Amino acid sequence: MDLMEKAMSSAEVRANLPEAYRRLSPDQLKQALKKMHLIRLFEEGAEDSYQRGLTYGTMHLSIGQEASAVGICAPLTDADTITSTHRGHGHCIAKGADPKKMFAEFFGKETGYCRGRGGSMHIADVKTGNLGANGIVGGGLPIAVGAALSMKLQGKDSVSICFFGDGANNEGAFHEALNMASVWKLPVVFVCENNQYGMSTSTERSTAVKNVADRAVAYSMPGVIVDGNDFAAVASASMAAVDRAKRGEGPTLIECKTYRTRGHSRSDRNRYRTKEEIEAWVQRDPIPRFEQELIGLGFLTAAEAEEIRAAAAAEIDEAYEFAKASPSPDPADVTRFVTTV
Amino acid sequence: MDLMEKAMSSAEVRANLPEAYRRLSPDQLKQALKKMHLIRLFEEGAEDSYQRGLTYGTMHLSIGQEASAVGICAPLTDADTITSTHRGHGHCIAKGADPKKMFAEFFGKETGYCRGRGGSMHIADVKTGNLGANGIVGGGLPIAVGAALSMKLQGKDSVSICFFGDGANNEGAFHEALNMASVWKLPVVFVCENNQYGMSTSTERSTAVKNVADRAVAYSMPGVIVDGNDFAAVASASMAAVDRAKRGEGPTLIECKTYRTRGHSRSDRNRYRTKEEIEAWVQRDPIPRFEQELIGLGFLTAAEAEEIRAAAAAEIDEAYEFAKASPSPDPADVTRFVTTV
Amino acid sequence: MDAPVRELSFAQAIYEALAIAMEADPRVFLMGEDIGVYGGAFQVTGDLVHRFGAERVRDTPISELGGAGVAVGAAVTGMRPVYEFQFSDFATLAMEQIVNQAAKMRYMLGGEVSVPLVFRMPCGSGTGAAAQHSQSLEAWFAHVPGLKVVEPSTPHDAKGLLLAALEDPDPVLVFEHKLLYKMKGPVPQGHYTIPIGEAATVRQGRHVTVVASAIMVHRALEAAETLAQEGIELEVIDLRSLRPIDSRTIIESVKKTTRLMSVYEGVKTLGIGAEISALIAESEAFGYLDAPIVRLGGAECPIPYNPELEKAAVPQVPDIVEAARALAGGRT
Amino acid sequence: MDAPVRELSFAQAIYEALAIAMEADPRVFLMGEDIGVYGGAFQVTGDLVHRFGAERVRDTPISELGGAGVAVGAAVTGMRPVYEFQFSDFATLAMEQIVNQAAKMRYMLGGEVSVPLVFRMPCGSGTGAAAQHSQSLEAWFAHVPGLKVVEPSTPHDAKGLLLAALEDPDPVLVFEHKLLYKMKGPVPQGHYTIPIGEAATVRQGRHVTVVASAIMVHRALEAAETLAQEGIELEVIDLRSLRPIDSRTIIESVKKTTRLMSVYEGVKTLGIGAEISALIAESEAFGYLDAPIVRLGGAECPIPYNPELEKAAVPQVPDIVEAARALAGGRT
Ligand SMILES: Cc1ncc(C[n+]2csc(CCOP(=O)(O)OP(=O)(O)O)c2C)c(N)n1
Ligand SMILES: Cc1ncc(C[n+]2csc(CCOP(=O)(O)OP(=O)(O)O)c2C)c(N)n1
Ligand SMILES: [Mg+2]
Ligand SMILES: [Mg+2]
Repeated sequence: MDLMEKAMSSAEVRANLPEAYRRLSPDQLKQALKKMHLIRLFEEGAEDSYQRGLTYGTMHLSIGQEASAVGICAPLTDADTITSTHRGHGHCIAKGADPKKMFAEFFGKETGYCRGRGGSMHIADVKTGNLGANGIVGGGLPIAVGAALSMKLQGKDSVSICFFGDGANNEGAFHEALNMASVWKLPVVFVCENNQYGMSTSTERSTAVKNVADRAVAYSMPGVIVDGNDFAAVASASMAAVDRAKRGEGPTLIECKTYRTRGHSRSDRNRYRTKEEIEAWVQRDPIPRFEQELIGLGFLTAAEAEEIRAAAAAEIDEAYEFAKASPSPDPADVTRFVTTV
Repeated sequence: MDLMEKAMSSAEVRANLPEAYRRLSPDQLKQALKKMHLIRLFEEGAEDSYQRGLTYGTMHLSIGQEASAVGICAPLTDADTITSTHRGHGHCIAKGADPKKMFAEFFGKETGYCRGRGGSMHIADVKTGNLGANGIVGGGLPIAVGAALSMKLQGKDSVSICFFGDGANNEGAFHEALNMASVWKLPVVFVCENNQYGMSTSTERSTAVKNVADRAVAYSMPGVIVDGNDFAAVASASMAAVDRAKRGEGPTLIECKTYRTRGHSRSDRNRYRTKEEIEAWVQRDPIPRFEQELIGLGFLTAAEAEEIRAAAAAEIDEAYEFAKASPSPDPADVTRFVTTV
Repeated sequence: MDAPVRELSFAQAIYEALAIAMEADPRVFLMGEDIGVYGGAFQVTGDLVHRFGAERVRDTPISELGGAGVAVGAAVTGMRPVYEFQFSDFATLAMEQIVNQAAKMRYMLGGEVSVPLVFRMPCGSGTGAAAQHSQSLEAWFAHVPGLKVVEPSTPHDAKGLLLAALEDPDPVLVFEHKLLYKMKGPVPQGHYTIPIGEAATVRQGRHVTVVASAIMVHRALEAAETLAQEGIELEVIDLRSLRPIDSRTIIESVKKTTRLMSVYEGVKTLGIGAEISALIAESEAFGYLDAPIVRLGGAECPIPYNPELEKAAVPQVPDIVEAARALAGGRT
Repeated sequence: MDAPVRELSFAQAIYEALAIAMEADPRVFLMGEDIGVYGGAFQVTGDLVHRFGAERVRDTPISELGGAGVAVGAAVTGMRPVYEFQFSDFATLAMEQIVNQAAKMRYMLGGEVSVPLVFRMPCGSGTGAAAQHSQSLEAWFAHVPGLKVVEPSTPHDAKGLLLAALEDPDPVLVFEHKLLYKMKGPVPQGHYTIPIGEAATVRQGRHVTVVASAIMVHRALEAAETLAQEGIELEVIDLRSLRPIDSRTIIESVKKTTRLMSVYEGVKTLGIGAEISALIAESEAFGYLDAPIVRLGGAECPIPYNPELEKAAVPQVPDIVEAARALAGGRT
């Protein structure tokens, strides 16, 4: 095959690739892969720190869901906002947060994103447009609509992204938020990370439709289902929805089908699902899958992949050490930051 | 046309009639007509009493919506329950309430359904299965689901009917209630009386779908649209939904398209709609329409129609006088009935 | 304040505050049910939709939880929303967003955001609207750190407190007693504010300190007139802010009068008067007290429909006269 | 009570009460998020789903407003539902149904119905769950006529109060402090109840009356031990019921000790201690008081995540010791 042929066929391949591969530069794709590693390693570190008694309270790990967080955030800038959930570490890193300040927050330190007041369930990074994790299931839904209304009223060319879980889709807040967003044609993208369970309750036992996206018709908006473990599929769906929002055509509901391979939280005994089910999903791990795909498509060499992983690991180690060495807040300051004045 | 022919053609006509006309006896149809008159006259009396200073507070008239209330309740017995709305006089009479005790409640008298504590917005008649009007838009939705769950747990062969308005369909309670009812396949019928406005806000400006019934798919239940000013159409839809519920197949969402020809409440200046629109709907008054249809189908003579109307008027007059003459509660009893023990 | 003063109704005073803020600050916008062409359930927003357009005077679907949450989202992203609850009773649907999100967001985020929004809360009984449209739930919100709560009693204060709320960086709830909407009073033209957290002594007196807010201020003043004829001088304090409470003004008054009584419409148990009693009982004023601290609060029942019952459920002028007279205990 | 007494945890005591009621009364059934196979977020319902089936131990979707409303509808039509809020913080989503419907329905209907339901409300801080999972909002509910509110401090009382709630014809909220779930204590076998509305004097003392509930009872008792060594004798009253409050027991105690202090985890302002202060300050016990009434309540902030801050936000044993010592004022 001569050079001419090679160029042609690769152009052909490209043309058939998901939009994300056509719109993101190789560098951006590598960054995305790195973020997925950072999320995974951050959460493994979080688990580990818990075992070592460095932190207490609860935590919700998104291990297995990294492609959804990073894919959705791929087309965003700091001017775009996200609202996140109790399972928010991934969204936070995907949106551009610094693992140092995340670990510090996780450890309740003064150097953390919330100065140790918020913890895992409230990490936010306002500068990168992350309005925060949320301890209330569905709590972020109307807030995201408010951010979108704000953008519209201010004439900004930005979008508001709202992450929520399958369990949250049965909250009244979901209904009210999607209805208002549609009636007002606001630039918001609703992203349901359907990991099949709300705590122990399967969508089948909690939700009267098969797919959460099936509910989009009730709000006259597109409902899109994607493989949430496939970075390119997620990123492409996000691009389409963000474009639509920016064109002023209103909201989209994206459902990412995925799975959390860890328990709901620390206290979960996994009584509601089988080992086989978990194992089957571990096999569909989005990170090696994305890595292999990038190598296969020639965006990445195996050596580069190894470098990216190592860089992520180093960053997480450093973040962990930074957080450990950071000072705690002064208990005398307990009533600081309640009000502004 | 000889007798033979006449019988045949009338059998044919019958076979093509809406189910309600085939299932309800002439007597039941006359009762239904009378109830529609009672509702209309009750509410005209209520308006009048307000002008005469016999009552205060607010009131919400359902004038123009009588076919929906009476049609839905046509297949029900006292063992079936309803939850109603702020616009509940019609449902109350349709379910079998005594206008005497209704007027007494309306006037705040000790002889009223709620001993004068509730007023227009809280009239209930537990004996006939009416769990009450509700001052909170959407407040009755989950309560109706609870009644249906109760029936199921008790192994009763009854249904729970839930009236609500188009405005209520944007409350979170709507979403949560319909979802639970469907997941648990409960014997409940959701009846949206779509009178086109929630106070001043048209469904177009408040609701992201064209028809409220379009939302039924989000709960995997049938969504049925009927002409809410057509008694037989409403009653037939109710029969089908009640049958389905009793067969254990779960809930139905019925949308009755109708109109309130009076303002939302006393303070309404009708700034949000035109005189022409109101006038057009006054022309579609469900009461003469039903009366004419009954006469046309031979269920009723013109003379009988007049008798029914007169009987209803006499009953309302008597109720009004009863209420006027009834005693008020003793203010010393203000904290009675707060708790049972 | 040298601006011309006119007589305006309480509702007009609120309208004026909203209009001034919207003129001055493009970030201010209004949301709520039927606040547009309908003009608001109590005709407070009136023609604002015609002056500022439907984008800034935004009719919402009947979705109180969502509406409150939209306000939170808009507030943390550069706007200054005002959300009108049609009746404050319906805030029961939005407690999640008000209390878990709006009130706590700044704290949970370690001070990285402010949440500048206003919730307008028509409250109180007296209109025959019964149990679900007549509540006085101020005490709930005054219990929540991160919120500020004001409750004006006059058109003058309604405008000044609302303008203060509209400029405050934190979430402020403005309780508006429905029976006051039509009450008239002098209101200066133009911009002025009443500081959040400052009570006003609206009548000086020697014998009994009466602490009240909203409609109860007027009833207390009427009672004071009556008792003055008997030589009993009430000192009436209008709280104006329920969170933070101006304890200093109450303490100083009690040191002078040695007798304290609170009058409030909310249910007596754990209503705002509980806090008044408690903060004086723990303060330096305790030693000055010559008599038990009296609370005249709402009856322990929902608000009934029948007008006589309804009156019996909340303090009326004769109740205040009687309680204050008993408290004064013959001292004149 | 002659039934055999075992050591059970607070969670096991609740479990036992539920099981006894479900055995005895087919109308009793449970609803809530993850109360079935998961056994409840705090493992309180445990294996009840296996004993009574998924119809009577019903996992709900994550729909707190709807869930509470379903309970109301079931209660007025012949059942006795128990709805578990996974955390009482989430009741903010259901205030409409709890307060406008459950609490008022009997009154609004002129006594024609009763609403026999139980809401289980895991509450309190100390688990590192931060601002939206650690609140103590009891005072809100204690402000609402039509509701009953209990808050046990021991496994024994948890079982007895819950059984009383399960047999009560009215809506009862049972606040369960999360830090107590694993605490063990003696619990009689079989059926017994603790009357709603009765406090318990859990330690006799001469110098200061300390009123507390839930976890604060234990902290107060610990403080009492410490102070006893200094000759200061605290009388500790466990409120057990927050609505209705047993004012008689507190009044009698204060008449004896002449000094009063309340200790509570909810935010100080308008927390339950405000009511304690207010009702003593207005009572016949007022004249017996030798010192201001002290409130030791939660700090005026949301509950922070960091464990040291979290401790600083609610009264701890040393705080009680210090405040009680100061209040005793050298009297021994
Ligand atoms: C309003 C509310 N209800 C219940 C909870 C307790 N809770 C926390 S996460 C969770 C499950 C949420 O499921 P889903 O939305 O699918 O998100 P996932 O945990 O699967 O990511 C529950 C019930 C909560 N935090 N907030
Ligand atoms: C939760 C709640 N929000 C707002 C209101 C005020 N309100 C009473 S009726 C009404 C309109 C209801 O519209 P719809 O459901 O269509 O019923 P309709 O009045 O048309 O019969 C509104 C906004 C209320 N009572 N309850
Ligand atoms: Mg999930
Ligand atoms: Mg309507």
